[in-house]
Amino acid sequence: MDKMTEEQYRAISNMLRKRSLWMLHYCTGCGAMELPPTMTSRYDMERFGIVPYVTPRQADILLVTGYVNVKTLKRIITVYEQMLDPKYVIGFGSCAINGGIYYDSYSVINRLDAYIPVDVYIAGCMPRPEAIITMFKHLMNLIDSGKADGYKRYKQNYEFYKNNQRKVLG
Amino acid sequence: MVNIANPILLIAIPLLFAFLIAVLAPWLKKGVKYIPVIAFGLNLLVVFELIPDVLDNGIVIATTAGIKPPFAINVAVDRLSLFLVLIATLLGFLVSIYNLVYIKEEPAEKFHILFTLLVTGITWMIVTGDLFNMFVAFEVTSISAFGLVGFHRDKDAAEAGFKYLVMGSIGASLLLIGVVMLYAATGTLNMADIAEKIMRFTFKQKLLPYAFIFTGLGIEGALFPLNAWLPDAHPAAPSSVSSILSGIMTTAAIYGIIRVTVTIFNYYQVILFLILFGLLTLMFGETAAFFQKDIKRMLAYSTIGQTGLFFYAFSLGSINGMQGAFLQMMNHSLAKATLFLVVGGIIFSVGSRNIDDFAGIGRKMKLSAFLFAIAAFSLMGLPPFFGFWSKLKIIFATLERVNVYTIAFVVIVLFMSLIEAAYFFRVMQVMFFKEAKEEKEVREAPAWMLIPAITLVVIILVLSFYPTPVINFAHKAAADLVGRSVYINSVLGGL
Amino acid sequence: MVRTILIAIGIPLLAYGFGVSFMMFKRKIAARIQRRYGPTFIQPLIDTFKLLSKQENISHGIMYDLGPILALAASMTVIFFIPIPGMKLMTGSADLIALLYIMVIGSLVMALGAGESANPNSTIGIARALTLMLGYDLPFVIVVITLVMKYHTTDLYKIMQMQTGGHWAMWLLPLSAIVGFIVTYGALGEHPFDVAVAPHEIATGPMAEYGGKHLGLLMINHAFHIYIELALFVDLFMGGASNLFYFYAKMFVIFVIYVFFDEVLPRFRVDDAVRFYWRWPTILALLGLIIVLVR
Amino acid sequence: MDMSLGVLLATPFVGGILAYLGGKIHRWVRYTFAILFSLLAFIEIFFFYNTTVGNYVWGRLFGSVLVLQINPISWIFAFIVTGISFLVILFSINDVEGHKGLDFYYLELLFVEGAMLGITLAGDLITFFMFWELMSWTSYFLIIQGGKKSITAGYKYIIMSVIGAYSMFVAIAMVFGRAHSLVFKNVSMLLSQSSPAFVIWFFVLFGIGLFVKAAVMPLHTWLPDAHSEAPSPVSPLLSGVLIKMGAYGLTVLFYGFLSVQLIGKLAPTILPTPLLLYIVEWLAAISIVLATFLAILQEDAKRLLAYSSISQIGYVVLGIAMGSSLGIAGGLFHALNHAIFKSLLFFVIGGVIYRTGTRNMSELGGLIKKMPVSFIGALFGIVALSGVPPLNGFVSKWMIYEALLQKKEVFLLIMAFVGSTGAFLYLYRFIHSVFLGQLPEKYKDVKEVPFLMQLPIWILSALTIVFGIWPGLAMNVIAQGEKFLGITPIKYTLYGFPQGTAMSSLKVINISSVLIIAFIVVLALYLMLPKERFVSQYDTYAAGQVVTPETKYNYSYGFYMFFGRVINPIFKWSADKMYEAWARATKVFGDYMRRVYTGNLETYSSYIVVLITIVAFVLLIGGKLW
Repeated sequence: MDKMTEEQYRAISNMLRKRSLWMLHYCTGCGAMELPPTMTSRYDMERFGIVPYVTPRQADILLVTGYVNVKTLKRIITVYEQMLDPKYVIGFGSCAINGGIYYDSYSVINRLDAYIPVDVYIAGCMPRPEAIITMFKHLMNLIDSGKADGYKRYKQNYEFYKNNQRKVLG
Repeated sequence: MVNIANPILLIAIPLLFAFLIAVLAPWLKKGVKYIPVIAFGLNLLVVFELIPDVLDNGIVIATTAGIKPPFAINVAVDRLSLFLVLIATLLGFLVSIYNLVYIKEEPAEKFHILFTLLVTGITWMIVTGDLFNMFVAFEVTSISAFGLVGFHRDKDAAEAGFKYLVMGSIGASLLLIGVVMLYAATGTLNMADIAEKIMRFTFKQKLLPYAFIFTGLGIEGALFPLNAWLPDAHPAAPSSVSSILSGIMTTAAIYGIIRVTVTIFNYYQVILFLILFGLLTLMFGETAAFFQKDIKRMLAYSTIGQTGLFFYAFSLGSINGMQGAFLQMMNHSLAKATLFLVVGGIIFSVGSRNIDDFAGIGRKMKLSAFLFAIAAFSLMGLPPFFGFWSKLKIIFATLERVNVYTIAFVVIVLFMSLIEAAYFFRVMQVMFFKEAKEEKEVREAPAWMLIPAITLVVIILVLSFYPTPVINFAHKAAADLVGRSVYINSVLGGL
Repeated sequence: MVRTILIAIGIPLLAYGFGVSFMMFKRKIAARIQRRYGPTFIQPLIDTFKLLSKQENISHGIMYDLGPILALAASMTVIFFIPIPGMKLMTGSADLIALLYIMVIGSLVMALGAGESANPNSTIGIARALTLMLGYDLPFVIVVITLVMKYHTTDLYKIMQMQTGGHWAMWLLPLSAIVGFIVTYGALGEHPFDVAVAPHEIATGPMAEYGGKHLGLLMINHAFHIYIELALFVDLFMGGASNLFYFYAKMFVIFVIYVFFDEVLPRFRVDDAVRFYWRWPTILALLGLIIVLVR
Repeated sequence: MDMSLGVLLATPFVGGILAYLGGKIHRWVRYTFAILFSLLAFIEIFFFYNTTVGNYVWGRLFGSVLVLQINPISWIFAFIVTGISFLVILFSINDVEGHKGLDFYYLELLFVEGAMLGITLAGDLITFFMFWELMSWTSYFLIIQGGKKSITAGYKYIIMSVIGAYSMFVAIAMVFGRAHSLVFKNVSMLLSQSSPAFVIWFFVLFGIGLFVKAAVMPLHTWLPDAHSEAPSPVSPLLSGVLIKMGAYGLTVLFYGFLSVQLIGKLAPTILPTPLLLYIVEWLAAISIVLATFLAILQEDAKRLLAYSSISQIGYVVLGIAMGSSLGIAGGLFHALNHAIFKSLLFFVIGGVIYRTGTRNMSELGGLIKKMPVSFIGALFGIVALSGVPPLNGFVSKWMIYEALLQKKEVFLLIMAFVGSTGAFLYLYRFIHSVFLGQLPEKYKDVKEVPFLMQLPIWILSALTIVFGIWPGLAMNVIAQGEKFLGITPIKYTLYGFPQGTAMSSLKVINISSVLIIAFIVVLALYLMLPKERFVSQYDTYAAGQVVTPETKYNYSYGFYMFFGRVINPIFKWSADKMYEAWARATKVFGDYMRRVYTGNLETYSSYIVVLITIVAFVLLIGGKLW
């Protein structure tokens, strides 16, 4: 009997997490410009319960918008570790996927996934608000089905991530 | 046991011993310093014999050469003069013990002669019943004081001594002119007789002799414009002498003024004018003392201030006022004498008179610092100590009639005692709460120098915690003083 | 006995319901003003429960945990001292003056908790909140005194009784009502006066380090806080209500006006807010007081 | 055994002397004597609970008899004196361990306690004044033991309190001039028959002495220096007890010598309270508001608490000067409460100074982890002082507000309330900069204060709760006191006040019980939710920046700088500058007077001649200058 309530509890909590995603207003690269239109009246992401919050303690989603160089990576890792557990990371644009146009520069990180677990990527050299909205819909489906488990992966192979980070940050 | 309760002995014994010092000096050499101690010891016995007689019948009269008073020179000791004689002989005895150790320089026997003469002069001035005798006693005291002030033979001692000599002699001559005028007018020299005869004169005729006598005695009694010599003389004199000078000599001169104003001239209208003198002396004395860096000059100015205070209390005119004056006299004499003795000891060890060099004395010379503190507290009028009762009495006496003047007087008196507390506190802060700068080896004062100070402090403490007998005694003394007819009849008729 | 238990459970739930509904309306109306749809109707509920069900929580010390707990407890106690239409609750044991002090416990304890979170943003936030409180307390006290002088009692229930049947304090003491409105505005911490929680300047002030279940408790506390401020305003100036519906309607009308101001005005600087409160509202309140005293 | 007042009064003095002598023998002999005798005094007080012992004659002076007495009002203040002094002695055993001159310190501590006990037991004005001056001197000696800066602070303290004492002395002398016996009953009889001008003179002069000691606004400038520079165990004695003597004096002056009707007769009573009392109320209200604003802007913890003492004693004086029975009860109860929580706060900051060595608030921080007991003490202290319900500050402030409302003195209520809201600001500032926030590197290994210093903190915190939840305990003594003073005592219950006394009833127990139940409910909800893990103070939001021990990531200097910009124009004119100007003026005047002694002989002899002419001239016109 308790397994059933266990099941129901997980379903409800996934539904809650899906319907109220709090976005950490933390913008690294050029992608941050895309967020104001999604927030304001034209695309209005608040319909889905997504609200920009300021401190990592309160936020659920970490938006890594744009290129990530070594100095920013140190900040991103600190912020990521300060966020509370069911947390998701979204890589914005091609720079997060493979370094984008700065792939061969000495300071840019090519694969963000090696350092912190990324749940969803959005392709495009700064995706438009429509792409962001569809990404949010996709993320909500992942949460609902329980597959968005980046934070669990970070905890399981913590050593792997730490070695990569140490390799870069020294 | 032969009855030694005769006031004349008070003068005779010390004179005899002073003469003995001069005679025995070649043989006894160092032993000479013990003679004053014996002299004043005997004097003290005589005073103790006198106390019961005076307490019983109010006044003790003794005449020389056995003939009737108007012609013979008589000696009268009533309650007030007993009060002062007791203090004088006590101080004389204790300071002579202090001198055993304190006086090291060469002309020791000259010092001891002058010292004995000084104290005898003071007792004589207090005890005498004859105006001319008062002048002679005044002369003896002044001259011996001039000598003692200049005893140290350095530059400022000589200058202070000379200044004191000039001022003192002017005073003495004024006093002589006054006495002569009175003799010419009344034909007698006996105080009681003059007091009786002077009644017939009008206010104006009594004016000039009083003015001269008042100024003459005022110079010695450190009243406002006349006391310019005191701030130089007292610091220059050796500490033991300055404790006698501050302690009892100025008080004796003020006693002279009191005796003259009240008993002889019965000048009640003038008394209110004297308040002005008292207050001015108080103000100038205390404010000047606040700015002094040298401890002995500060104590000298404080003597001026305190003399001003009890002269003001006397000139209030009421019995309570005079009672407050006598209590303050006693408090000041005892406390100031202790202060000078203790400071003498400190200067003796520290070597400098500047207050800032006294840092850390509280730790090193524990006993003298403690004695200094108790004497200073009593002088300031801290609650449990004797000074508090006398200050209480003076203020209560002032405010018997509440009008604008009396409130102004009280405000001045309290503000001045606040300043006094301030500058005594500054010294104590330096002494107790400042760390000594360099680790100079400072020994405690020698035992013989501390014993007099300790006895005086013990007396102060006894008076602080059980003041009632002294207060009642002062009250009766004030009543006798105001009732001058008692004095006159007993001297003239009583024999 | 059963009735008291019912009340003891019912009143906080009722108050929470009122408070949450106002929070919902606020987000909906604010969105509508900005010409967008705004979140679903029960978004605050979802947010609160999401926070409560966070798997991982952090804490900076015992006082950090006690902060939100005691704040919520204090808000719940205050609710029992504000009369509900039809029920006197416990106003007998604490009158208006005592109520002013009980309302302060919540913010004081919250301040202690936020202080423990070792983050300068929260300290600045609390310093600003307390200064603002000192600012709006002056006119608020004058208004309270005017009411007490008019109705000769400090018992909230009696003040409410005397205003039923149309003659509200709003019409009799218009000046004091205006000042009461402005002060409640500041006490609510709505936008122009949200100097304490300014997200742009000091990262949501005291709540900078609070996350997960602590933030959930604080959201519930915020709902109670809205209910308390509005209920107090309605009781003092609009004479409470005969039944719950009128009570809710009055509170809703007041709250909607706040939301309109909220979206339009820019935020005050802290000392300007204090100067603002000590200038016009205080003068108006003093005028109201003198009128009452003279009459 | 029949305990006479003399024995009670003598205990502290005897204890002081024995402690001094004991100290010569061995450290612990001194401590045992000090603790023993202060505890003995505290126990002896309970022999006189609710009894009124009449005139116990202990001396006779200038025709007036010196008398001791005790009544419920003086019992309250005697209880405060002995209680707090006992705790101070307990606290100072560890705190001043290393200093020099400890025997003298303990002698003075017990002498101050004795002097203050003497004031409360005094039955006539001479004894009152004698112990009053003794208190000033002995507390002066205590203050200047606190290091170099405390000497100037002590100097300023003694000058101002002596000026106050002398103004009181003049008042006493005026009365002595009229009625030769200074026992309190005769004094009140005399004052009731004498002319209004005389009574006003007496009221003002006697009042000035009391206002200096009770630090009412214009005469308060000595308090911040004296309390902050004094050694840490002495500050609680100063601000907890010493300023209450001013309050006791005011109660005796307003209701012992004069009575509300008599003061009313002095001036037209268009106002709710007699004119003289109304002025006193306004002074107290002004000192509440200004002292709170000053406290908000302070950087030094002890100065902050000192200014807060001025504003809290303002409440006490406001309460006492009100004249209505509820107001007086509120004032007296607040005096008791203030003694408790203010000493608690000073003990806490004393412990912090004992451990960290500094009291500058911007250097401290985060001590909650290292000194939990002191934090709890500080928490109880600030909650009580700010008047928040469950603790004792609330009841007395509430009584004062209700009394002000009853008498319709509206503007005073506004100032009192603003003062109490301002209290939240500086109290939060105090506890935040010392206990919360980031723990600086150099205080990493700070330990908790030793047990003997924790004991006073525990006892006083317990007392704040006891008097907070059961105000009735203190009320029955205060009601007895009011009956003694001839004022209709207030009706009270154990938990608060019934309908009649104040504008409406108060039951403190309800507030606290609801609060506790709600706390339990929320705590249960909190514990059900997922566990939380503790995080170090460096793992905090700094926009991604990694916080290390070197970065001073703390907001504590100029805590209310922005509020300062609003209220700084008020403080351009300060009483302190005025007093310094006066001091300079007297020094310059003194300098001129010194010029009289020029030093050369000719001027001196010219003085003599001048004098003779003056004397002669005056005598000519008959000697009657006035």
